[in-house]
Amino acid sequence: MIEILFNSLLAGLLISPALTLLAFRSRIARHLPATVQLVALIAGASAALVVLVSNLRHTVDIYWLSPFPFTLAVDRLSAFFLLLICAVSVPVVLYSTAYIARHYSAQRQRWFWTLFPLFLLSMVLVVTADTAFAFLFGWELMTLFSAALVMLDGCEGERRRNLFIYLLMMHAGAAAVFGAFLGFLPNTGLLEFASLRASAPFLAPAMRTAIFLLAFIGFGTKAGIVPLHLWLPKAHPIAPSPVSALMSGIMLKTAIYGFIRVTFDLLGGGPAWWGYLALAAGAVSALLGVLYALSERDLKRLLAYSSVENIGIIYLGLGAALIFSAQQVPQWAALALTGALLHALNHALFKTLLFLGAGAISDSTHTLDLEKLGGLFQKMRVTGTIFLVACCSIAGLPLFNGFASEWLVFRTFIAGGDLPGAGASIVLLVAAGVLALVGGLAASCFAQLYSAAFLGRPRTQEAARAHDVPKPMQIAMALLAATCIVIGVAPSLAAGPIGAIAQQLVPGAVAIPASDLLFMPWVACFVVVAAAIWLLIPRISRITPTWACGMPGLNSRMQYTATALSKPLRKVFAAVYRPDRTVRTVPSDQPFFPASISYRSVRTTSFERSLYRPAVDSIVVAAKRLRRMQTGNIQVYLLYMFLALVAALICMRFV
Amino acid sequence: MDLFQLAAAKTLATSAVFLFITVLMIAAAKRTATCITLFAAQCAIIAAQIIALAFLHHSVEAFVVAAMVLLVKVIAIPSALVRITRRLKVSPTVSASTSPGLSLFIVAVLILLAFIVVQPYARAFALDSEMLAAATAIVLTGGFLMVSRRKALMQVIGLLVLENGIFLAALTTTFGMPLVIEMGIFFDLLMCVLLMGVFVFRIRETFEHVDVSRLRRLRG
Amino acid sequence: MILWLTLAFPLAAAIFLLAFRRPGTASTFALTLGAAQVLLLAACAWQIHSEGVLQQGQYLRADNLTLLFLANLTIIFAVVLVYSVGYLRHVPSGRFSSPRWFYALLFLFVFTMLAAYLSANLGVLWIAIEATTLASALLVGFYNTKGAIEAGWKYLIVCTVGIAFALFGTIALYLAAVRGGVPQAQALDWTALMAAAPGMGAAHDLLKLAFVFIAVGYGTKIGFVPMHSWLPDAHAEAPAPISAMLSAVLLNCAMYALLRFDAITSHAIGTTFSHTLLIAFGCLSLVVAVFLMIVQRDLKRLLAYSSIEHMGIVALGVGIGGPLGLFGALLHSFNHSLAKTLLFFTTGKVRDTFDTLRMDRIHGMARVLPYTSSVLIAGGVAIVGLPPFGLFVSEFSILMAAFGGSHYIIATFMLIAFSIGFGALLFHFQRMLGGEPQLPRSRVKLLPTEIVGMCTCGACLLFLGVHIPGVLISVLNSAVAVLQ
Amino acid sequence: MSTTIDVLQFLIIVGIAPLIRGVISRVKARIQNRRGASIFRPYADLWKLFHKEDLIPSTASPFFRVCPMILFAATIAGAALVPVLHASSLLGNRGDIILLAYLFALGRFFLVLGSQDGGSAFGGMGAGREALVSTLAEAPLLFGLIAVAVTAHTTSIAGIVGWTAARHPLELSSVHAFAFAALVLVTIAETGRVPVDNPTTHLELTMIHEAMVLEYSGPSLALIEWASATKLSLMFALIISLFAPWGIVTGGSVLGIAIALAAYLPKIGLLVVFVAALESSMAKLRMYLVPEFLGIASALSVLAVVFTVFKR
Repeated sequence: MIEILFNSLLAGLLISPALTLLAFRSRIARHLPATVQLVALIAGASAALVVLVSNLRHTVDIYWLSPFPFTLAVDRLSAFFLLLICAVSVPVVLYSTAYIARHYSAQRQRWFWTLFPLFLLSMVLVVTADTAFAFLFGWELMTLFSAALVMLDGCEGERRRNLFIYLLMMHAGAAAVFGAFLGFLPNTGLLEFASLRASAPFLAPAMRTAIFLLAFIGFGTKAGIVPLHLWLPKAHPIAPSPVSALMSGIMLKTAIYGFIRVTFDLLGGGPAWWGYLALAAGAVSALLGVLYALSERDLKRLLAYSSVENIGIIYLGLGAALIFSAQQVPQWAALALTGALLHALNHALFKTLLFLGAGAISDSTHTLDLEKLGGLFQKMRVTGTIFLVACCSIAGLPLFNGFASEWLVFRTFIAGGDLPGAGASIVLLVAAGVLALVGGLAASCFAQLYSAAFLGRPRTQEAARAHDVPKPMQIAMALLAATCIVIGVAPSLAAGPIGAIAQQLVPGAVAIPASDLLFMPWVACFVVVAAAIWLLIPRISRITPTWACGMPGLNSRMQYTATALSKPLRKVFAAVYRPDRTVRTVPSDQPFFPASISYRSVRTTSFERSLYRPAVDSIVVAAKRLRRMQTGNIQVYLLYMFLALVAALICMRFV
Repeated sequence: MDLFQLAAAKTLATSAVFLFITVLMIAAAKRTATCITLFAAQCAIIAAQIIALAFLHHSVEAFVVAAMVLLVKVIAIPSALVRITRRLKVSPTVSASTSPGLSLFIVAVLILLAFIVVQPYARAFALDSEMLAAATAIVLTGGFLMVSRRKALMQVIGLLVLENGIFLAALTTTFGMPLVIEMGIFFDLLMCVLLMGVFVFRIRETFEHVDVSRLRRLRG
Repeated sequence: MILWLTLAFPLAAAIFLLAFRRPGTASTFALTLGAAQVLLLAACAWQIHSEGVLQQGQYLRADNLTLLFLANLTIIFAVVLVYSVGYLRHVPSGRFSSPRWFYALLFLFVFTMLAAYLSANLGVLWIAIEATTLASALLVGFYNTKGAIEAGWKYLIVCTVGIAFALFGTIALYLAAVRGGVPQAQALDWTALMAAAPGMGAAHDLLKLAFVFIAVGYGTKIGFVPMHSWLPDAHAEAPAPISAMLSAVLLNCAMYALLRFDAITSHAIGTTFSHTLLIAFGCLSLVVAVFLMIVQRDLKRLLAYSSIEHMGIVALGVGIGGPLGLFGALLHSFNHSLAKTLLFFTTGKVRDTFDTLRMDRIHGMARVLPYTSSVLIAGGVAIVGLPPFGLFVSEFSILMAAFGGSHYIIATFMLIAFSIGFGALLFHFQRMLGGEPQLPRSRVKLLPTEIVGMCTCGACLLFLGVHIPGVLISVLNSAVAVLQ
Repeated sequence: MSTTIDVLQFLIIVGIAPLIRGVISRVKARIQNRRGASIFRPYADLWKLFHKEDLIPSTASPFFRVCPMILFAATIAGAALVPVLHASSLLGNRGDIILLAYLFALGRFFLVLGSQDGGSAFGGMGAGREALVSTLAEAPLLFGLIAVAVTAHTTSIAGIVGWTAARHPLELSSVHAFAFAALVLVTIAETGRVPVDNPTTHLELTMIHEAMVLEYSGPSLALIEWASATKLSLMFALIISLFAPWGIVTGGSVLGIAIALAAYLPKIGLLVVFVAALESSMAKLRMYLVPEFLGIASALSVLAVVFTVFKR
């Protein structure tokens, strides 16, 4: 049963590129690839569900084909992420059927439908890989295919630079991941996860540390933890919306999967400082991510920064889990892990939804600049409502799914107060404060986003002419929104099975007290009933012009913009932003009677300025020096040869 | 026969000195033609050495090798080089980057270095240390010529000198390699010189000079 | 007999081809002869594979290691020959620069490399390798431009000096063998040397000396830093198919020679010394090459430095040693030649269209030359060692060997260098591919011959990335066994 | 019986909310030597507003009218979490201290959205400022609650109340003192009282909450006003039950309930007088001094949390 389902997932994703190339010319068969993908994804999701429920392990071995051991296995952890990938991709594929056809030429559509299933397949490979080779194979392919999909929108100028940064950072990150997996080798020599796991207890402590750090850096780069997040706000916004949705919603989660797989499963946990490191990374990412998001006016870049924030929250949970398991408190470790995994699921749901929503906005208004939107709710009722659900979810409001996972993470932090060590307690409790601040900021950020885009008056002609998107796109988004609400109202539906995974990963963990979440339905009923009562009371209402202090001619330029809305908060956190401001007055010799004043505020993040630039510059400087050695004079070349010979002869004495 | 043997032994004993002299003179030479002559002389000394060895060891192969040295290195290559110099119609000097005095000094130092370097090997393998040093010194001088002489032809000569040194080393240490190999090496050498001649002409045609240090279009 | 035939055939073909002045006829005959040569090589390879070792006379011998490199030579030669037919249409003729000379020299070049592969004698090997320089120097200078002549000259001088060092090393080894009791007639026969090597340990210092000279000498030809200086010049100035031959076959040929010597030295005095030297050269080549790749301006020079990088990787694989390291190194040299050939093939089209290879003057290539660009991208992805191409597998196994042997520092070095090299290639490629094109979309379609050449390489790379056929694995394993 | 008390205490919080407002303004009037309006005036106001028509700005979406309902619902759901008469509550459960803070966030989120829908500058002005205050208040609020929760080893408000009620007043440590101070400051900020906000002002330079609700009228405004009154009442109830719960019933007798109610009202009275006195004696802070005000609250709450670790 699982076998058939899982194999049909693989087969479906493998043949649909071929189908695209073959069948795309015909009008009827054009939808065949998407259909095949949908069927395959549903099959994959069901396979994952079956594994999650039954806890049967399913393996597919294709060593006969590949040069190194290549096994795919679905255990509970893999199944969870497989479910995440398949289930979230279903609406994305559905959405794409309408979206891609509306936006791209036939050739680009073919390109999309060829690469898209391959991208999905690479992610499936990553989460189901059971050998280091298979994992790394999938890992590199994932980067490659995502980059190829990003190029769908063309790659000129700034976009090209962003793509370059993306690929470069991913490659460097992959190098660290390579190191993490191959670091096991001296002890085992085999690549299967089972033997890596078995060899882990015999690793030298230094090696364990090295593996952990490499995994932390490698997966952290993919996940986008600060300061390795540089690529994230650059790469996500330039992709077509369905692709950004997948990249932000799912691809980042594969990094979480990798980190959990290596740290919890293969290494089997470690000293408490691993947890502190993850916790610190999570806290910094969450805080800086949301602060940067708050100051963005480009919708997709804002969402990308918010991904940094949410990844930060997941890392907070993972860090707490590591600390608890190092302190021998397995049940809380399991709860923290449950929180992290649940947040991964939730983030996948609402972030995908938000990016699809952003796609819908750009579809109807052709812009993603928050300063150019406004009043869209009037024109796009369905999308507007769905987008509201997504905003509420990501803001972590009760009754929506974001709350459930943040709530779990909070609970574990508070439980940290009972730990024996004062240090651990304080750190965890402070992390709770950080999470609270982040929650507050995220709520503000998304309230601001939603009101700037959907409420008030349209700020431009484009926004005024907006219209709702086609049905398939609406249905796709509605599916995701419904899932967000279901998990928000009844979190134990998701938290229960996830708890079982966490229990497997943390040795010694007993029953998870996540059943506390059962009271959420009551709260939901209470709130809904309390709000709905007022609908029954008859009211007289009248439409009047907005109050303008008695003056006529209120127009859209008098509204607060997204930038203006966040100004008070940005002023308080000015130290984080440090923008480069330039004010230009024309003509410059008459500062008080200008013809025009232009104001520009560019924000280069301090990481870019003080971490990445110097590193890249020093490499380039070294390269230029080396280049100067290559003088072009053959006599100098001959001299180098003689010197090399002499050096080798001298060294000969010592080796 | 004894007289021959004696002459042979005498040749072997003294040839190293002559080789050092040629080396020093090449370093000091100002004209390309002188260098070619000195190279031929060097090869002739080596040929004499081989003949001497052939007498000592009664080896027919060695006579063949000696004949080839005479044919290829003493006659064919130098005359080809001379012809090339004439046809190139460029200034006859070597255009050295170092003055003759300095060159002489450097080569002297190299000879000293060669003596020091070969001592342990000579002792370990019971070899004629003077000869070995001569070979090494010739190799080093060849290298020095290639690095310090800017004229394309001088690089060819430097290379030939260097190769001579290696050949001499082979001769001293192992009494030569198998004949087939030696013949192959000679053939290669001849071809190499011919090809370099072709290239020297092309450089002359294309750049209108033969100064290799000015060939610096390709760098970085 | 087949070895003699295989070896003699290209020589005869070279001479035969010189008789045809008309380009069309020369091409036709070259293709025909090339096909015959490939068939002959295939037959030869088959026989080697079935018999294990093939010895003919005192000087010719082939075993599984030879087979691997022969296979490499055959594939690359075949695609290069096919590609050349289309490529040579535009070449202005001059002395030595007409199609007949091109083909004749190409066959001669192949002859010399075949001689190197098939020789049983280290002396003959030396002669053959020196001859490769001579045969290819004229090809490097084929265009007769200032750059081509300069490159040809540098190539000739630097490689000849290097090879002279190798001769010195060979002599030293010969001395050690003779002193170690090997009869003079066999003291350069490398099977005899392998057998006698354990007894040569007494001449410890001499063997080390020999290996230093060999490594520097053949290393010059392989392109190890700091003896690499000829390589970018020659690769950049040679015609595209010749660059491919140089990078994909010649470097491997020199590497083959070094492998033979390394095996003997390792047998005699243990692996420590020779492998340390190889690792040192490998690391140096890797690091310097990736750094220099960042600041290149010419596409072919960039590719040439990438060849240096990959030869460094191969050297590291050999230096790390062990079955896995050697396996990876051999596989890597094979894969690298395919990928590099693919990339060099694209440069022909680029130069045709843009009239330059200066990367800062090429913009919008993706729009001007969509198909060539996709080949360039595929080749780029392959050459940086990303799946699903073969280099991923070979780099993976070298890395595995490095980690498995606890060579953490080397492994770290490699990983960092890979990232920098990736960045450098990506940086240049994206600048070339993107941007506003100054030219309209090229109406010139890819020629069938070019398509065949590129597709063969690409398909092989892809295939090797996903699956290594059993035959190849067994050949690789026996090649590794030969060296161990 | 227990559920009845739960419902009763919920109704008390929501029901006396306008009364608390009325009393505060009465006390303030007295302090300022005025007679002041009746303490039941807020009920009359609500009654009046519920019977007026709802004016909807022409730019607003249907969403405009939903927002006050959700704000109100979220706020009273918060009220259902706080014990007044006994150590239990209607919706109480483990972890509800977090739920409480997030329910406030839910209400605020929708209020902010509603305020923007009118398309005037006032809504945005208020929303931006409200975002500043509430975001910075969120951490001290949760920190204060967490400090008490960690001391009591439980994360449910009712549990904390039970734990505290079982202890002698003098047993309470510095943790409670710091947490109390922090929560009072947070209450002032969250409910928009002087010195953070002035509920009676309509000056655009200073107003926060009033700017947000400027477009609302009639029943919608009534809901918003009631919700904000409930929030104040809720916070008072929370402070009382966390730091001075003594007097609550343990059994279920009617007499006990009466006693508990009798104990509750003076405590509320005290807080009311305190707030009134504070509002009369202080001027409103400049907008950018508000973060400093909340900074003090944060510092106090962090101290409270740190002390929980060292006090055990």
